[in-house]
Amino acid sequence: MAAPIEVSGSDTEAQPESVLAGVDRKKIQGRSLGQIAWLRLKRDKVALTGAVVVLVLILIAIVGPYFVQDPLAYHQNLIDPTYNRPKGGFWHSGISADHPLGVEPGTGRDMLARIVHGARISLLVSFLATLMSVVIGTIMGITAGYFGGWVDYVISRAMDAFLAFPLLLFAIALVGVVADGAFGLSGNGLRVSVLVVVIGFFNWPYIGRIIRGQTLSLREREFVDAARSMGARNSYVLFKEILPNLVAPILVYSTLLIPTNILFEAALSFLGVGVIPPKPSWGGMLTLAVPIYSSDPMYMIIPGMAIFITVLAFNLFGDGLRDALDPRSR
Amino acid sequence: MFAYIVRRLIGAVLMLLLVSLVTFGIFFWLPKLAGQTTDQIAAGYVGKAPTKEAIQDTKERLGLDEPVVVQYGEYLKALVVGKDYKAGPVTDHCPAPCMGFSFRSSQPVLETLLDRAPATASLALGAAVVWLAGGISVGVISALKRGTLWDRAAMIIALSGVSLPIYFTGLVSLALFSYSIKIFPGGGSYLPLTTDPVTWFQSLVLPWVTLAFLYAAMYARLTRAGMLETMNEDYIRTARAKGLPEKTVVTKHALRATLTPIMTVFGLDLGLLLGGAVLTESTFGIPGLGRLAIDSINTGDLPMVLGVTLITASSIVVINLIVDLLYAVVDPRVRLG
Amino acid sequence: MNKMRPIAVVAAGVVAAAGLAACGGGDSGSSGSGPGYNAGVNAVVNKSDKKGGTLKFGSSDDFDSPDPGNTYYAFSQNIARIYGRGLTTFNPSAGEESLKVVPDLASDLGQSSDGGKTWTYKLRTGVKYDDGSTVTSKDVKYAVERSNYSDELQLGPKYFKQYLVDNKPAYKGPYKDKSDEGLKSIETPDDQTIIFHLNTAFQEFDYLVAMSQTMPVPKAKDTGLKYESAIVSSGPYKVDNYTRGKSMSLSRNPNWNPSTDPIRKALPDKVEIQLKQNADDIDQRLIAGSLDMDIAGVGVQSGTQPKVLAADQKPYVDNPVQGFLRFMSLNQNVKPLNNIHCRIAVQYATDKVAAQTAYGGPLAGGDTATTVLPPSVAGYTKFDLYPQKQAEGGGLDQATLGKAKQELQQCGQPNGFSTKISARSDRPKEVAMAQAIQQSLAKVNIKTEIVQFPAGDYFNKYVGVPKYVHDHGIGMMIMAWAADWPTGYGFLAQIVHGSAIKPSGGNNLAELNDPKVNKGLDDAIANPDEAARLKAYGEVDKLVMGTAMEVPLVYAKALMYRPKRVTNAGITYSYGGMYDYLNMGVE
Amino acid sequence: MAGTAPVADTAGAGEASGAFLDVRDLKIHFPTDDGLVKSVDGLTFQLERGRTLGIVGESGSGKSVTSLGILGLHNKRNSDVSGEIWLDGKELVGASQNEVRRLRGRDMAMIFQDPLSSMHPFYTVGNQIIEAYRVHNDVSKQVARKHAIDMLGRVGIPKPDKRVDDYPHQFSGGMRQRAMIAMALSCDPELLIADEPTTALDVTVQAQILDLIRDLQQEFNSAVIMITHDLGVVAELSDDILVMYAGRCVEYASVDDAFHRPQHPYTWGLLGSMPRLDRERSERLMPIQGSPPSLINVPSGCAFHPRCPYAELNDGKSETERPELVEVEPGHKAACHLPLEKRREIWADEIKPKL
Repeated sequence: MAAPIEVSGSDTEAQPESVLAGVDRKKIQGRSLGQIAWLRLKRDKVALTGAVVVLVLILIAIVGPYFVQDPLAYHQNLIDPTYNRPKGGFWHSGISADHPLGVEPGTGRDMLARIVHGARISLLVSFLATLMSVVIGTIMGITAGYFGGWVDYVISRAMDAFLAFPLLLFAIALVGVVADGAFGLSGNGLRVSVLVVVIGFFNWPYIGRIIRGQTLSLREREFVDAARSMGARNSYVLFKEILPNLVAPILVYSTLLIPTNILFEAALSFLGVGVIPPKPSWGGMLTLAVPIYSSDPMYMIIPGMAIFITVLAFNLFGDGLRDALDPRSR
Repeated sequence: MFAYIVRRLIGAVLMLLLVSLVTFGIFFWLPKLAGQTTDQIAAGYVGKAPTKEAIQDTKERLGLDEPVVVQYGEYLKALVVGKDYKAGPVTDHCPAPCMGFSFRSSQPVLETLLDRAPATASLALGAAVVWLAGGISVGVISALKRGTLWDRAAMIIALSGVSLPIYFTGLVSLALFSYSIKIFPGGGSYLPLTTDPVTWFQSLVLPWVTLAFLYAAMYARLTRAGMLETMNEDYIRTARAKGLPEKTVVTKHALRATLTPIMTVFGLDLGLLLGGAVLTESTFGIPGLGRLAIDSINTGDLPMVLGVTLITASSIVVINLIVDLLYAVVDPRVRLG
Repeated sequence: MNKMRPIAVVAAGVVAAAGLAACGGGDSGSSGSGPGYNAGVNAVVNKSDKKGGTLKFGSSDDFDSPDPGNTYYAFSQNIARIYGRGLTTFNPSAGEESLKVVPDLASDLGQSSDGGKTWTYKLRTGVKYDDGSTVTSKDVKYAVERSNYSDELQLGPKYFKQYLVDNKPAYKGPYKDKSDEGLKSIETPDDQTIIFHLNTAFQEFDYLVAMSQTMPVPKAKDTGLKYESAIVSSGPYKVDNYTRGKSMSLSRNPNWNPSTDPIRKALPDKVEIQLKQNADDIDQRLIAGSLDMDIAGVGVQSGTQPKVLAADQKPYVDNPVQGFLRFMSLNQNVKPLNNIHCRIAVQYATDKVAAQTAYGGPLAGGDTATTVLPPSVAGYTKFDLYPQKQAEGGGLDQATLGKAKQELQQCGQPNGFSTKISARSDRPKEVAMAQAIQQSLAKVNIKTEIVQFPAGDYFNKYVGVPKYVHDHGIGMMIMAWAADWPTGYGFLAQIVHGSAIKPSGGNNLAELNDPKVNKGLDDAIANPDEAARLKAYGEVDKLVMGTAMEVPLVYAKALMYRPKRVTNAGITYSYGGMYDYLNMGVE
Repeated sequence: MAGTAPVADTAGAGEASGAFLDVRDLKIHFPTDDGLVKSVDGLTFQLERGRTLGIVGESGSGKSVTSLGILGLHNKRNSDVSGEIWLDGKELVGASQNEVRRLRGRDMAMIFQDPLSSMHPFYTVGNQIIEAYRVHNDVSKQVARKHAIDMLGRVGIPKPDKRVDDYPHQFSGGMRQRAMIAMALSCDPELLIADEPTTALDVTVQAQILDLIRDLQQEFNSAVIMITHDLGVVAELSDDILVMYAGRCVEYASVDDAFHRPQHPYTWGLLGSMPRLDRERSERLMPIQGSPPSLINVPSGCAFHPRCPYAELNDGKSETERPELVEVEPGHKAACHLPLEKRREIWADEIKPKL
């Protein structure tokens, strides 16, 4: 139920030739979009920094857990029993050579290990959820945009309806409803699946809308007309003509959806429906930090900054990627 | 115009039906799908002595023994004609539109929602003012000063803004401004505007700013991108070619075209927020719809959850309609129909 | 009652020390002696008769219901006494004295006859509701009927239903059974007399009628589930407004007559309760003096702990035992815990200090426990059947672990075994405790998996359902228990008596059904001699520990803050170690 | 052919010449990530009142950039504009933004290619004309409105008093272009630049618009620059033709000379790729081979040499030396290494017969 006429669909409308457009067209000659994007990206220091951080984070998530301590092991000898917070360290964080990021109040679990393991969960859930959103969104978007008519109407209305749902509430409710063993899964396996499904399923309309718009404009392009006039079947046009042209927007919006999903996962964990403790998660750590942040502020700051840095890195990289692939948006 | 509004309202009702159906399905049907029996579900609501009779009574009282479809039908019926509710010696009538009674407190849902709505509205509308003012002005200046240090700094701050979890920003701001430097009252100090305007304002400053920071960051980016695009439009070139001063070009020609699509986004955002800002309300202890929703989910108070969901969806739908009507006013190309 | 000595001595010692340290602390005029750390544990602090002012209460939670007939929460029972008067109530005082039952609406404690099966109470004359009408014994009867027999009011305890003789056919409650007679086992021969007929001899009936369920409700004003927003007051305050999730405000009941009420001082003019407040903020406001009391009574947040233990705040802090036992039940029907040796192995191998630290340490968590009865319950006897020793640098010492291994050997599980530990998912400290136990048990090769369930459904759907426990092989279940009334029977009956095993919602998680235990409890409650009763509770406790089915972990404690301007602040053990709100006032 | 001359030999640098519009060595460069884009690289021409100059060339040859350069519409932040532009004795390149702005719309106006995208969709046509008028004339809204209706009438819009309140999207394509012209002419500009004014229009409408421009020009006695890639339009309307290639002028001539005695192989190419009705249908068009050059790496020597079929006739000079624009006949200039005789020969023998 958005605007009756999509006057705002800037991505879908052909742009009037700008002063530079003619020049751009010439420059592009002889190089593929990928090459140009790479050239542009290489010059974008900020985006590159983001990319490097993202790579490092992915590396940490994959191999990090093999290099850190057991994130569940208690070190209660490091806890001051009277105040129930770590002994010593900067701001009572318990930071020491053995525990570079300090230890958790009450249990003395190593924070570095928990952050590293938390990264794995965070990235795993957000990547899988993004993948799911992208797959559903692309299929729905292409279908709606390409076939038009009532198919488009139904899918578009479905997307509107999805956008009218209070997602966070639904996610919490869903996770709560299937709390204990269902569909042949249990514990964290179930929880991670539910998180992925919930986050992925509720986010597809964002991608779907973009893909639909792109498909709409591609459908009217000459090369598609050409293919169709030569008798190409729908499937051929969809997979050989349209899909390849959607790779760039899909790539860009996936990259930008990942940080959104990281925040979503963290919010769910914060509200107590993320992965089940003791499995470490960043949002879960922030929940535990709420009652104690005034006496042990580092316990709040560390997971908060972990979320922040990760999301920022993905956003910087995604922004850079978009700028590189879509010169207009600069 | 009138026909359009009627058609949109019918569409809205259908949409709300869909939303209620899905919500109902998730809460009443999914648990059964996941293998819970009606007795097990009812056991969650009987209190401390879950005897057989008590469970049976609970099932009957809450209508859980009916098939889900019948329960949904009852729910819709109550919305249209109201509902009687046995509260013991007295029978409570809940007039249409009746959204049922809480499974936990037996309060009429609508009454509770209306009681909570002002807090959420105070939060959402106040924050909206802050973020629109902040986000749009930063976005416009950034677009006009594209590539300058200001632009880069503003955009990095904006990107940071959207990268920070709001509960984290909220906690940090509470720690800084409420507990360390005691400028603002802490969380949970909210009082209704009608009770105590001063406290109302003071208690909402931090939540407004925190919430607005996130959105302002988003809107600054949106505005900047839109502005850059608009400034490349032919009609901007025409405006310049006419010899209009740059200020007129920006404010009269560019800004209006930039803000029109942002209005749609704003409608969606505000609509969602009016249904409850879950994280902000939780962090700052504001007794709004978002907290009600979380509390209700945690206690399995299904009618209440259903109520909040419908209120949120309604506010999105209604605000969208308003935005679309406004859109037609702002953009003459849009014809309602 | 002399069994209370150990805690009293410790507390007194601390009081003396704190008193010295707190010499410069804020002394308030009326009481004449300055407060100090733990001063409120054994004595009412800041005694005063000064009337006026507004008492500001706050809570991070809400009432389950403020309807006296539909509540189970301790703070709710505690606070209901300012707007309602039950037949008896707990003595508004501190420490040991707070365990006494005193007559309230009744002019004296109950007169028992028929060997403790019939209890008669006489109401005071001239007690009026806030609407000016007179309180009669019929209203008390009606209150008990509605709270225990109706389908609608399900939140409160159902002891009366359990112990009163039922009609034939079974009484359906006043909402369905419209007969004038109602429940036949409660007689009201005149407006001042009420007689209860029990199905068994029950010598602690005075404790039962101290529950808010005997606060009178006039039948004509009862609105069932809606009564919580239209409560008729019989106490010194009337409820002007209660909004669920937000607030409750009370003001003086003009029809309350102090001459009918020897125990209430009714000091403040108004009482305001803000509900569902941010827990952290409550603490900040307590310290700042803008809030007078956190009525949930579970102590300050761990983040506030260092602040309130600082020298300038410590004199305003009490650290009482809360009457809670946190423990782990070992289900005797889950293999291999059906073998007592395996259970004893767990008793030895469970590192209680680790559990204590995980729960918040000795101040906010509690003292390590060796008995089922906590020290604040009448009948507590100190003993330790499975003594543990800590190794230097933490963890159990080799001797203790050796004993555990030995028991495993005898159990036929020399290489340890595997089972599950349950905890409530929305109680992170309980989960942390489960992990601490998991790690300590792992040292003797008892491998455990932690399973978590939401607190709201813990007993009704999961660990309180024996079938579920057996089917899922949950051998160890962490829970906490506090007495519904502060005697050994009130504490033990629901968790160790065989009759407490229920198909759902039971609290006897171990499924302990030992004839000796059952008989010990049954005999004790029928015994009119209080001293003998109390002694028997200690014996039952030893029997229970002998079965090794319950692993006591900590006697819960909390750091309670009593702001400077609050008068008559004393810890009552009868409501779980929180302050008694009955006579609280402000300077 | 007096009145327009391609070379600024009448006045020294920094001095006003007698010409109404005098563009001298105009360079418009855009620094980009990939290098410096030399969109216009040393363009010189003059134009008098009442006359029309047609600028032709392929896309990207610098036509539009030149016109926007004259109007001062290039953003100083992403472009380097150098050289001189004299309009009625005032130099524009070095003038302040504000001065140039004051001239825009009043002394010089522009008609854009796509009238739909060039008009603001949210404001009525009347509003936009009123705005253009009022920014330069201190008059009340009513007066400006009357003027707008008047202008709309003059450009041939029926019922102008009604249509004045219509939005651009309510106009047909031709109407919109008329409205655009009305807007451009609302302040009686002395210089009118029309950037492909008919490209987006139907052929029948095209002719009407061209007629309109010509009529109005006569009425207002304006100088007109007609930018197009359509030689037909130029033939129709212009007095002189300036052929641009890679940001430079390669040939400058009167319409007659340009069509009948062109001197530059590129002009030949353009003529060859123009479809003509008077030609036999069996003959094929003769498009120019290759594609327009990169403006970042402009080919060395003659920028046209990679595409020029006669480049090898110059002993390698084409690749190394840039040919200067030389007056070959009075009022006719060309920049080509080919000897004049050879050019005339090729034109007469090879090109002309095929056209």
